Amino acid sequence: MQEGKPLNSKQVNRELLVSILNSPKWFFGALAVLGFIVLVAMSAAGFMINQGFGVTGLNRPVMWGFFITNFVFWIGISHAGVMLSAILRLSKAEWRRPATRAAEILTVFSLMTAMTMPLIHTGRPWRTVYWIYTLPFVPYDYARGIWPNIRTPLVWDPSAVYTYLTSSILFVLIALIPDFAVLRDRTTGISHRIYGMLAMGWQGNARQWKLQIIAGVLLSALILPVFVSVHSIVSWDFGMAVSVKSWHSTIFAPYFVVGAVHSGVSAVALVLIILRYIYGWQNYIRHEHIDALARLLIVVATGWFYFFVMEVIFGFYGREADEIAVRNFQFTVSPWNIWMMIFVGLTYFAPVAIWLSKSARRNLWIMSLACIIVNIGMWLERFLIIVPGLARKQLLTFDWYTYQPSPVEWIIIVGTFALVSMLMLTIARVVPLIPLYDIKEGEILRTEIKIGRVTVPAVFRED
Amino acid sequence: MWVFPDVTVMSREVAEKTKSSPKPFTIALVATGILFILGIVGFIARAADDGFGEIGPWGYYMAVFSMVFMVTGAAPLVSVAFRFTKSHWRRPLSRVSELFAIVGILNLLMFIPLMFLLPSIGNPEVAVGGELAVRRTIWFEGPIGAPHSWDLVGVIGVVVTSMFILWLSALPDMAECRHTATGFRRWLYSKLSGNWYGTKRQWNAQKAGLALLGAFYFMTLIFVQFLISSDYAQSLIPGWKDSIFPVIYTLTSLQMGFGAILVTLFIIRRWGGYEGYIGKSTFWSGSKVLLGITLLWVYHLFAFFLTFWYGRLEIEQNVIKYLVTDTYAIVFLFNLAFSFALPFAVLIWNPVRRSAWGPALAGALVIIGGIMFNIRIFVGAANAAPGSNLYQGFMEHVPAPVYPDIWDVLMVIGGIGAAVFVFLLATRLLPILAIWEVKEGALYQKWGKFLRGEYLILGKPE
Amino acid sequence: MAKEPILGLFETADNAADAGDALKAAGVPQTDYDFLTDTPYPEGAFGERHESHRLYIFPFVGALIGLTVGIMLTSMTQLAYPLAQGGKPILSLPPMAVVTYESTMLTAIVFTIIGIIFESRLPSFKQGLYDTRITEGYIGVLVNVDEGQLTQTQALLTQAGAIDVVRKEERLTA
Amino acid sequence: MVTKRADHKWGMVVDLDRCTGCQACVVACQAENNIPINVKSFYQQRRAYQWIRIERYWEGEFPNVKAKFIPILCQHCENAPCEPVCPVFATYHNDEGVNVQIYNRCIGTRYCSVNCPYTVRMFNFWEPSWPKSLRNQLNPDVTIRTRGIMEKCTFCVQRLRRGEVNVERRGLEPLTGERIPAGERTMNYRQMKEGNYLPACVQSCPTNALQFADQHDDSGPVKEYFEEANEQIETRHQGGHVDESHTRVYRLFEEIGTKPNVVYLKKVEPFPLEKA
Repeated sequence: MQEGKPLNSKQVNRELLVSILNSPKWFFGALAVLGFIVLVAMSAAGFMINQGFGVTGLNRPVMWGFFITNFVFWIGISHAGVMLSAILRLSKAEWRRPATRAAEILTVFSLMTAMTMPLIHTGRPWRTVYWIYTLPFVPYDYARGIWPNIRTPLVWDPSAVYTYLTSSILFVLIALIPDFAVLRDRTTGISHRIYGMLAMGWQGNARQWKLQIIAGVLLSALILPVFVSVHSIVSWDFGMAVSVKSWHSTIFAPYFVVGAVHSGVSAVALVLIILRYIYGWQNYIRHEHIDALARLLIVVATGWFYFFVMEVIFGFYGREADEIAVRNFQFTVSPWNIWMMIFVGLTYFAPVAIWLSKSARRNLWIMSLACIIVNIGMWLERFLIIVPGLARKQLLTFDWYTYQPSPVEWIIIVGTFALVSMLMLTIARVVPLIPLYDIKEGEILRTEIKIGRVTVPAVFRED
Repeated sequence: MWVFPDVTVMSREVAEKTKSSPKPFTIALVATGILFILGIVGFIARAADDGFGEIGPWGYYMAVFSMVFMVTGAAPLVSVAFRFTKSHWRRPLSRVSELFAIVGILNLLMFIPLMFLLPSIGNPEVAVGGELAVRRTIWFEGPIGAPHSWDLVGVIGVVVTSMFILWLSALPDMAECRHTATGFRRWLYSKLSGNWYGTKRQWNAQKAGLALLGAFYFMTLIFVQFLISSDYAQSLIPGWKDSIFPVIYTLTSLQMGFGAILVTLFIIRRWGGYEGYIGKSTFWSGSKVLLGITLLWVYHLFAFFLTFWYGRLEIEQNVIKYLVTDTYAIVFLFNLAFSFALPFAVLIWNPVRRSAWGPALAGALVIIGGIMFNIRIFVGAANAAPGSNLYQGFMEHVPAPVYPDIWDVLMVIGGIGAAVFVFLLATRLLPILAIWEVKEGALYQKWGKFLRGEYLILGKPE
Repeated sequence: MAKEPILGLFETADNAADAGDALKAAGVPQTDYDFLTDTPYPEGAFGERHESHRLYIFPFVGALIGLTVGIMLTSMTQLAYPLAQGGKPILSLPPMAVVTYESTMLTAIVFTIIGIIFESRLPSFKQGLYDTRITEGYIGVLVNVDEGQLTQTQALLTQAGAIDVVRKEERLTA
Repeated sequence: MVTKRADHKWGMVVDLDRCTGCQACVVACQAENNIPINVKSFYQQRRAYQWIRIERYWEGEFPNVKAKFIPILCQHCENAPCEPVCPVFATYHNDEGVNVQIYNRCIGTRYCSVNCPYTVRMFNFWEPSWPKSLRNQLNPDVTIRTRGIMEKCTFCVQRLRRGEVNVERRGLEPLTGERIPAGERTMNYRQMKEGNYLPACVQSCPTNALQFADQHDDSGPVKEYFEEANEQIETRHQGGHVDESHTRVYRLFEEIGTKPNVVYLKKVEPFPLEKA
């Protein structure tokens, strides 16, 4: 299972802290470009809020468009983190080691980005304070006794997203303490102080390590249910809408969760490949890791496909005219039918065909291509669920219409992608995206078993 | 600290145990045999009372068929799945799980009457507005012979595939035992194990075959469970459109299969004298999986309930009233308690999970819960819309519950007894421990010193 | 008399483990020496003392608190604001279940984090002896001994293979 | 908190047999409720504000083709899908059977509109504006909505309140303006009989295709229609069968179970199209 030559701590520190201790030349240039895109997107959003929603492509039947699609997409990406770090931690998979932290941090940032979407998509964002303060603990406005309406999925959403965001941030910080200690010992001046603060005087004695390890497992077990609930609740935004026939389907919760894992894990694989490329971490993010991710993705994708087929079959099963109308719109009306074909091809058939061949799994270029098309496909999936359902709501054919996104919406969507990349790049400058101690642990635990003439790679396990 | 068995002793012992039939075993065999006969009696009586015209009276029979189908279908999947992930802890349980495939034959026999019971898609008698009344099925207008014959084909496919998996994985063991065995077993083993000499080539072929068959079996099973759950449950309640139901059905089936395996493991470990060969780690990891499935089960159930509760459509209200809150409320409560609440309360504790009895107890609970699930769904489905009501748009009013009469009781206990009976016979037929897999495991696991502590060394072949 | 910390730095884990044995042989109680590493070695790798903790209580307490708070919040806000909506009951249970679940998990996780920090005795900024080489892969053996025994402890560590032994006053001067 | 009012349950009856699709109701609604002028681009973008709209459907093939009109307004459902999905309680069901919208609270998530099967909820995509000449036309009783919030038919609640005030305080018939005898000037709004309070659309309908009253008010035909509609639901619940050919009364999208407070009367076909 394990490949690559053994490494000692000095080397691990030197090579993995390269992203922090000395930043490459292109760094600030890339940051500036991304920042500019984000600025443009922000000004576009400001323009939209100032002018009103007329500047978007939304209209009366189709009241939700690109923004909600993007919201669901980024929430989906955010499911990679816990999926990988938690499930792989619990199943003690050796190849998780380099992947966990990048995944968790991607979770945090994509969640933050996702949360901006519903806010700017409201008609009066300056009033959303009345809505987004619906944390489990902070219902707004005790004084006037005006409470949030907990009957709506739009209140379940913030509570779930906040829970997920809070717990993943804390999870990341706890797992970072030992690496902060490493940085504390490597830096000087103000950054030394800050890292010292964050490391909280970590010494690395037996007790601290023991609890660190337990924390990893325990927190994973606790966050997993949250991670499932978050995307289920996002899906219930649609599932609860009884008037939109194609949304009101019981399978939506697991269907969305599996789809989220599908897109999220591919996104993590992509991030890992990019990190390996820009920081030269060939010794840490090895082909075997990407390979394992791809094999995991085959299973996830097939599960997703099962749910997709269920959803479509039972869409037709009802034989209700309004639902058939939506399905017709999706599958026969151009250009939607073309988008539909592209989406199914990109999300399932093309990538799985790629992942089935070992040589392709081991080729980073093909892998990154596969991961990108999966995410394009998943973005389309959300779009093709949301818009046709609204465009063919109910049977008052007089009101049927379609949806044409406006430039403003396009700019903002692009901006979110730039924002996430910018945040990832920035954080790579501040914390190590590959957990140092996890790698070192893997190094000391690796051993091998001799069976006859062959030596099989093996690991020490505490139980 | 669990020591790995001495392989030579193991193969001899296991062969011995397979031949011998101790007293408690014989008693169990006789008891379940009597239950089997009772079940047949109940079946005949039911047929004499109501014939095969209406599906209504056969609700409990559908339920018991589905129970057996769930267990026998899902159990082999366990060994298949964890052979894919190369987990060492599955080695002791793989043969137990595959032996359930033999019970599948009984399952097939039980399905044949059901095939005739299922109402046809279109009904010429009840014509609404001059045109043929058609009920909702996943077959729509349906290919020739749908749904009956296609369901039968599916069930046959599942049983046959699982039998092949069993044969392929038992091949080396039969080859090993064919010399020591005597009489019928000797004949059987030498016939089945053919020319297996354990050459490298044969081993590779066997491994590849198991992998391929496993993947195929996985898809077949999921698909057939989708067919059964929609044809025999969902489409019998007019207007019940619930896309998550096949998933819930599959999860319940996985739960039951896993539970049955854990219970069997516990029994053979405790009283069958296999203690030396079945480590605690099997139970520990198995319990984690069971806990995961249990949580998934309740999650899917809640997704179904919440969507219908929020939807407020009339049919949705009726379905909830019928299956959850009013008509079969008691059965539903038992189902929830035994499929989720109690096993969860048992499995959440780490020491319990590390024990052998904890997972087994949870497994038993889960099986009871699954029985409740089947009664709730299938008895409900069979009696939801009698006669021509089946071809209405949707179930417009909530029917009353149907309580079992004596024949139903006989059929239920008889069906379960029969399954156990067949399984007991199967254990005499083949070694219940996968000798070659445990041997292989002993190659890749050993205890080793690291500095001052001693730890388990796990090797992953690749 | 007061205990003095002394820190021996070892290049290999074996030497550190030897030092541990030597200390045990010299009769130093196990509570008085500890192994500082940059890597989570498996428990008992150095034959060090078994650390007991009560971490598992925290999530349960947190979950209970979150559960009660969630139920109270959701039910009371609904009852305090009895507006009929879409024919739903004023006290709708399924939505309550969702929000309550989230609050339960949130508190459980927050309490777990608190528990981890508390149980691993952090933050401890006034740390004893420490050496930055530990995060370079060296293994530190931190011993608390009476001032009288400092020297022979130092000797013991060095002959166990310590490449360097740090003592407080040196650290102060340095 | 909602103050308990008299147990009114307002309802509207739309007689499709009388509707000529003249759009008078639309214009009246526009004028009464301060709805911005629908310019051409609004229609092209499908963003026209029409609290009540006339939907036109063609029946049959050319040459023998018929235009059918159906006025669609907020159905004020008892089980309104739009209500429970609002995170800020901006819409709820008041105890007079009216589905009310609170402009101040609305933050414009547009979930209610998404979840409305009749697509009668309007979103203010632009800041509303009127030409100078129309400044004095605006109705002082009705709020002018800002951009970014939802709005919809209110059954002209301002007229309802005005009528109540007239009845109980001044003792005047809201429409005719005659005095009500002192004995009947009670504080329980019982004077709000059919006819003495009308929404703008009903008042302006030239063919009386729209009728409006309290559903318990037996002084007019409205009550009977609602009773008939409820009977149908009851018989369905009992598992009985409703003969569609013998009744004209129906509710829009009955099967969604929204229980609208607006019932429609089917069109009677004197000269049905011959099957070509």
